[in-house]
Amino acid sequence: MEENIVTLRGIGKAFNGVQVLSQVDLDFKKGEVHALVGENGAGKSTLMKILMGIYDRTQGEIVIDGKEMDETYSINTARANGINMVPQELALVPALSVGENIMMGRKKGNHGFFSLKKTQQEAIPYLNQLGITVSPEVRVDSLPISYRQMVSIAKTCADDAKLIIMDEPTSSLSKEEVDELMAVIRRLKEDGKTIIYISHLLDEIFAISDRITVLRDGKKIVTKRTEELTQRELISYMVGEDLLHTQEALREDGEEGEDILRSAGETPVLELKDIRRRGTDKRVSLRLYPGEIVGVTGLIGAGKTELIRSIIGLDKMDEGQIFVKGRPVTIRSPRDAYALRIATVPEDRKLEGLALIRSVRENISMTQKYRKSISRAGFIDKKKERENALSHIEKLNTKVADLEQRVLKLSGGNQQKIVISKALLSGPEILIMDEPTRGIDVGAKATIYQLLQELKKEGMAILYFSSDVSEMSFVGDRVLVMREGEIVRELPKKQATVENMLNYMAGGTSNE
Amino acid sequence: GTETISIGAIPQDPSVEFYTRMVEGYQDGAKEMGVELDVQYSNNNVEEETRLTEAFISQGSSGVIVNPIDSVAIAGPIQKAKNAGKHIVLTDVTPEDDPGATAIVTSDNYSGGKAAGEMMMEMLPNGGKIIMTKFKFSSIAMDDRYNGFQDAIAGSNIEIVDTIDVDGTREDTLAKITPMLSKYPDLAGIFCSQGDPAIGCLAAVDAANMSDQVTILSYDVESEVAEAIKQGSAIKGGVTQFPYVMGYEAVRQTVRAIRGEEYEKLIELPVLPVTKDNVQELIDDQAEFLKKYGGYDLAAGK
Amino acid sequence: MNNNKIGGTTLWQRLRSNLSQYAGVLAALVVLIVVATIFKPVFLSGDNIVNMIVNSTTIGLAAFGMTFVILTGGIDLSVGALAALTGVFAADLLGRGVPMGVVIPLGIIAGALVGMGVGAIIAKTNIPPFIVTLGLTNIYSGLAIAYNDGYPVPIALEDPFTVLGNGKILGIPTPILVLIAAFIICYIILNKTNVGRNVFIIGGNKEAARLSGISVTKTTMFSFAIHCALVALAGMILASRLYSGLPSAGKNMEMNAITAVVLGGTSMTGGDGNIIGTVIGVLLLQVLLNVMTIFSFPAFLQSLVQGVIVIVAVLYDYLRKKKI
Amino acid sequence: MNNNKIGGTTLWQRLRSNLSQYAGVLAALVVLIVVATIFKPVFLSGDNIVNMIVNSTTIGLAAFGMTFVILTGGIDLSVGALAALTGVFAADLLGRGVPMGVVIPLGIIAGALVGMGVGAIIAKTNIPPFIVTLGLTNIYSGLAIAYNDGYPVPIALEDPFTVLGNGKILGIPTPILVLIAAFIICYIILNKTNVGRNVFIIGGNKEAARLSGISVTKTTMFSFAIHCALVALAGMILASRLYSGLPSAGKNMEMNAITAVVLGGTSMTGGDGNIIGTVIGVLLLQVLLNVMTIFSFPAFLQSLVQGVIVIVAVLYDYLRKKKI
Ligand SMILES: Nc1ncnc2c1ncn2[C@@H]1O[C@H](COP(=O)(O)OP(=O)(O)OP(=O)(O)O)[C@@H](O)[C@H]1O
Ligand SMILES: Nc1ncnc2c1ncn2[C@@H]1O[C@H](COP(=O)(O)OP(=O)(O)OP(=O)(O)O)[C@@H](O)[C@H]1O
Ligand SMILES: [Mg+2]
Ligand SMILES: [Mg+2]
Repeated sequence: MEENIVTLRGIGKAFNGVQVLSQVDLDFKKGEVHALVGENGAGKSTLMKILMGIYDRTQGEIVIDGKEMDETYSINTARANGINMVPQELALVPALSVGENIMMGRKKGNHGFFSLKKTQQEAIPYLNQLGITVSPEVRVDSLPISYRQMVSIAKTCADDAKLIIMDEPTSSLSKEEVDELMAVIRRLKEDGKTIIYISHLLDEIFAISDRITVLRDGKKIVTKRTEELTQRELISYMVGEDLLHTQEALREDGEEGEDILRSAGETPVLELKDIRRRGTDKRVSLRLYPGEIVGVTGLIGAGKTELIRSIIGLDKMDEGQIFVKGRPVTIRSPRDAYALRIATVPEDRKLEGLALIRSVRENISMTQKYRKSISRAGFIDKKKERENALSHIEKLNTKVADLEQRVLKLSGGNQQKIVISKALLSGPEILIMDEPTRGIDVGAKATIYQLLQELKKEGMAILYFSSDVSEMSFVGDRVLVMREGEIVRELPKKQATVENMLNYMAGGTSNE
Repeated sequence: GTETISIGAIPQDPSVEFYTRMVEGYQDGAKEMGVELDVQYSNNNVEEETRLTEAFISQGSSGVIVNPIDSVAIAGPIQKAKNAGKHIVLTDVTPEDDPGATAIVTSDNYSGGKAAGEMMMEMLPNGGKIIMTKFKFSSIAMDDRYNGFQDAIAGSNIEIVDTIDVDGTREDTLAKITPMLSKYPDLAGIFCSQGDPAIGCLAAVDAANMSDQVTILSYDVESEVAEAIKQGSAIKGGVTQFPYVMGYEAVRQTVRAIRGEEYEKLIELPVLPVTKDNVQELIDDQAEFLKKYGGYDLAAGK
Repeated sequence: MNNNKIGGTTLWQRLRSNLSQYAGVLAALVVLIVVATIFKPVFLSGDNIVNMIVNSTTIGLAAFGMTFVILTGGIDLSVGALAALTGVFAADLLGRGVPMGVVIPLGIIAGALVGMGVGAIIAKTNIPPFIVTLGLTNIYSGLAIAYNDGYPVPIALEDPFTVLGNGKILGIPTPILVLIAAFIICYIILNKTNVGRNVFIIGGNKEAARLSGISVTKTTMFSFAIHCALVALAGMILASRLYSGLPSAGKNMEMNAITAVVLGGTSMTGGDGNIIGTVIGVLLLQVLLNVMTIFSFPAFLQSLVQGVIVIVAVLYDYLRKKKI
Repeated sequence: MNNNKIGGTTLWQRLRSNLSQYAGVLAALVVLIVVATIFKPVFLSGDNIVNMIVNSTTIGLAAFGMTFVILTGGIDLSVGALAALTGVFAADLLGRGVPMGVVIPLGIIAGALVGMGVGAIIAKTNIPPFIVTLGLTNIYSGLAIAYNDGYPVPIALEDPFTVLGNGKILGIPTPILVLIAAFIICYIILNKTNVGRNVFIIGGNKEAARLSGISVTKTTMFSFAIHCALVALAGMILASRLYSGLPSAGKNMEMNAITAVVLGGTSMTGGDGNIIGTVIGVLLLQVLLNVMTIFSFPAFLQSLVQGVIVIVAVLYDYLRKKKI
């Protein structure tokens, strides 16, 4: 009965010469829930896209039901072999009805004709199976995000899949919805289906999975039966010994300084007082002092990025007040933020940080504030521009061929260093970083951690947002935990352990 | 009293003077005949021609005057009018095989071309190389002009070394004549089969400093060409049609036909040579010019 | 129960939401008609109404086709030139004695094949469709002019082909019948067939389409094929109405078709809209042209109004989308 | 040190990389010139060369402006109509006795203001620029026709304004001087100034630009302002060359300008390209037109060749980008 439905052998994948997966061997058994865990950028989604036929593999073999798949393996081959996926990004058609979306991928035995009514009727069982009460007739774009996710899952169920890949399916679901999903997964499992379950929430993983595979930096670290693993072990597999050592070293450094207790008289360089983003009823307050790094963590979708957007004026605030160095300020746009010497390293470097087809030099000097500072009468001082770019490239140990190279060709870590250089050149006193180490390698991470310490010594105040709790445990001088748009807990450095943070992130209230 | 007659007119292009002049003729004609006139441009869009014809008919016009964009495609509007039992009168362009327009007021394009050829021979007594511009869309009317011109110069030592397709605008002509001036440094003349291209040629010739050497003759003498002739530019002369008279006559014949009076089925207005000597008279009054040099008296009411 | 589901709808609710979807255009249409009728009662005469519909045939066909193209997220600026080319082609065949029973299907098939080629280029290369079709405009025009040295190709007045544009069948003008037939076919394809749904799906989310095993290339090719086939048909009707294949025919056709589609509520970004909207858009545009003619708007004003209408229509589309 | 690999590149390296960037177009240009010269030696005569450059002035100015617009990721299909409108406007002012020293700057400023408006609409609403400008074409044309009831507005042959298009200064034709001046200004703006840099960045990634404190709206407005100012200047030169403000002037201008920009290697998706490429593109296009005329290509073939060129240019752009 323990037959392998899918076997992956020696899978490797390179993007533009950067190896993001190498030599991954993995098998999936009929009727199991197989969890895939690993840090951001470990290669989970990439591996699954290869299995799904969305990406071509660079190396390795895919064996399905004992049949080896050839070079022409594609989405359609995968689907024909009963493999299906709930993608991380929502793959629904907004202007069509829920029913149509669910039935979209179905093989159609109706001679090319289509009946809207019938299609919508046919979708009802799949909605019922998930226990969601959505009419199959409504347009998807009239649904809240969480319902769209459920529809996305129902769609896969409708596709007669033998193996369903769920890539972070719970990232936008509420607690009750998660419970419902778990029930659905159990039912699917009883039906003999195989589920590959990707999540950053370890509680979920332990609750639902039969076996767990850990990926780190594109390599498979281990596959074990769930009951053979503890949370602690799992985290160490995920994070790696090397990094754990670095972390311990850094933590010791930090402990020498003790928890810095701010005197009541000192003015924070940045203070948020009860700010409320338009469209929510959640308020956020925080203080940031010069020369400190405040970590902000929370699960995916906890509202970290949204908080940043409200600070730098991308989202409107309905209430509350921001103070910079004690003075009330109004920030309507990132430009205002830069003027107040607040710089941001955005979450998605490709979409929000870089102009990929422009050169390294131009990207480094992208901020308007910096370029104004090296311009005279609107003319850019090219010599200065080049010199400053070079010095920052050296400072962050960025590997580039030359300044005129397009950043498109750089690896993720080097791209991230350019985004950071860009922020630093604007001359900030406050630096906001959103997931700065997501999807970059260990070396680049270490460089960034080191840089943070230097900046801190120079007196810069840093707000460090990350959902990676292992790094949070040593990066922040104190850590704020966010959940559902609110800061639910402030942890001094010593209490900012992985377990503690995970506990508060997931909704726990008590300590230890 | 009698019911007021209303007629519709469909000229081609509001941004070409030939048609705006014709519209003046329509309007004056309508005033004289005491009828209501509605003018709608087809904007060079053949489909519009048909649509507007139908619209006029269904709105109760008793007759429609069209300046056809194309001598073949005009069959559409003519059929529509005939089917509705309305009169349709054409200006300027004669249909390919006449499907039954009430009347046609046009110019004699062949003899116009011929007159231009004769003028070219007069201006270039020693002959020489010339080029001719053609409209990029072909038609019988255009061919008549080219043929008339070519027949006139046949046997002389004037040689057409190139013909250039132009889209009828000054710009396109300017762009296309300019390289020709380099290609034929000894060029003696240009015959432009339309008025706007003549201005384009003038610009090209001026820019190349060849205005003393190249004689431009224009088929059609609109106000700017007339002005250029008057000022002694490289446009030494041309042959002119009489769009104002054409428009006037068209209304007159239409109204007569509607009233059941006698009317002319075909009026072929002469195309007359214009040079520096008489251009001022043309500028002053088209109808007078036509009467004096062409023996055609608009006021007499043919 | 339907009642406690999110967004459960009764027939009445659906009708209302459908009407409200077109509220803006329908209101504009009604106002135009009322004003026109009050000041010029002739507007509402049977003749005028029939004329208006007959006159919307070519724009209508092109707009139906354009609906497919815009739904996939594309655009086609070469409509007029392709219609002219097809007209010349058809007139030429007729002149050579090929019967209309062969010419018409041949023209439609040729259009479909051209469309498949265009669709393939656009889907495979990601070149902006408007620039591909801008280039194609020149190519089609060049070919149409070359066909008969720039001369129009006449069609004999007595050729049965002229019935296509000018005749009546059972008292109803043929173009109206063609228009209705085309509408029904397009409606069925878009709403009742799998491939039609794929058009919405690739326009709405190409990634999702790929994940569901829907070929973006094939669907784009299909949309352009339908579109160009309809444009070819429009070109032939035009030729029939003009008793000739004219290389310069079809002016402004693309502009009018796009305007009608956008007025009809189809989103320029693709994936959202429908053919009923396009019918309303075509009617509105046609009524507008007719009213401007009846009221003797000067040429410049007509051009201006059309330009403003296009911009207002897309602005309206933008604001509507923003609200969603 | 300059030798430092990462630091500045040497002049030679930069030149080489620049040349290789244009390898395709330059090769095409050289082949065209060689072939033309062999068969028609007149092609390489001083006269012909000067004439070619003079003739490329209007397309050249529009193409420079279009480079800004395309770099931001936009497009403008209303170039010809705006040029015509400006020409009519200028001719009218001259006719009223306003001296050219006032008319020319006024025309340019008016163009820039219009451009700011267009840029603002496009940046604020996200309506596809090609459709906004398609609508604007009608509006500009309508206004140009309305201006003088459709009549061209003549400019006296002896008006000093005609020097702008037909005169010479120090033996060099004025349009060439204007073209060179415009090139230098555009080159400096794009490559040396802050705001020019913003043009590239918003074309490369609007979101990143916004997050870096660059105003996408202002930069788009700036680009369209420069563009429309240049188009206005082109319109006045055109009017001066044609001795009149013509409501129907400027035909095909946008098409030619876009072709030149794309031939010059500027990417249709924005963010990548430069004005030197555009100069090469303008030259190539002009040489092509000139060669076709000298070889007496019939009209249809010229139209065909232009269409093919546009498609080849964008395909080439696509393949080049794929390689990157
Ligand atoms: N299309 C792509 N082109 C280039 N690099 C890519 C591409 N997709 C992913 N990568 C890189 O591959 C690596 C693995 O990414 P992947 O998305 O598989 O990670 P993941 O484990 O799913 O992370 P997360 O938990 O954040 O979803 C990352 O470094 C990422 O930057
Ligand atoms: N495109 C979207 N439309 C609507 N809601 C969204 C969208 N993207 C995210 N959300 C919702 O907004 C909330 C907060 O998202 P936000 O991006 O701020 O989270 P985050 O803590 O930064 O998480 P992440 O780790 O994914 O960046 C979540 O509930 C999420 O589901
Ligand atoms: Mg992932
Ligand atoms: Mg985030």
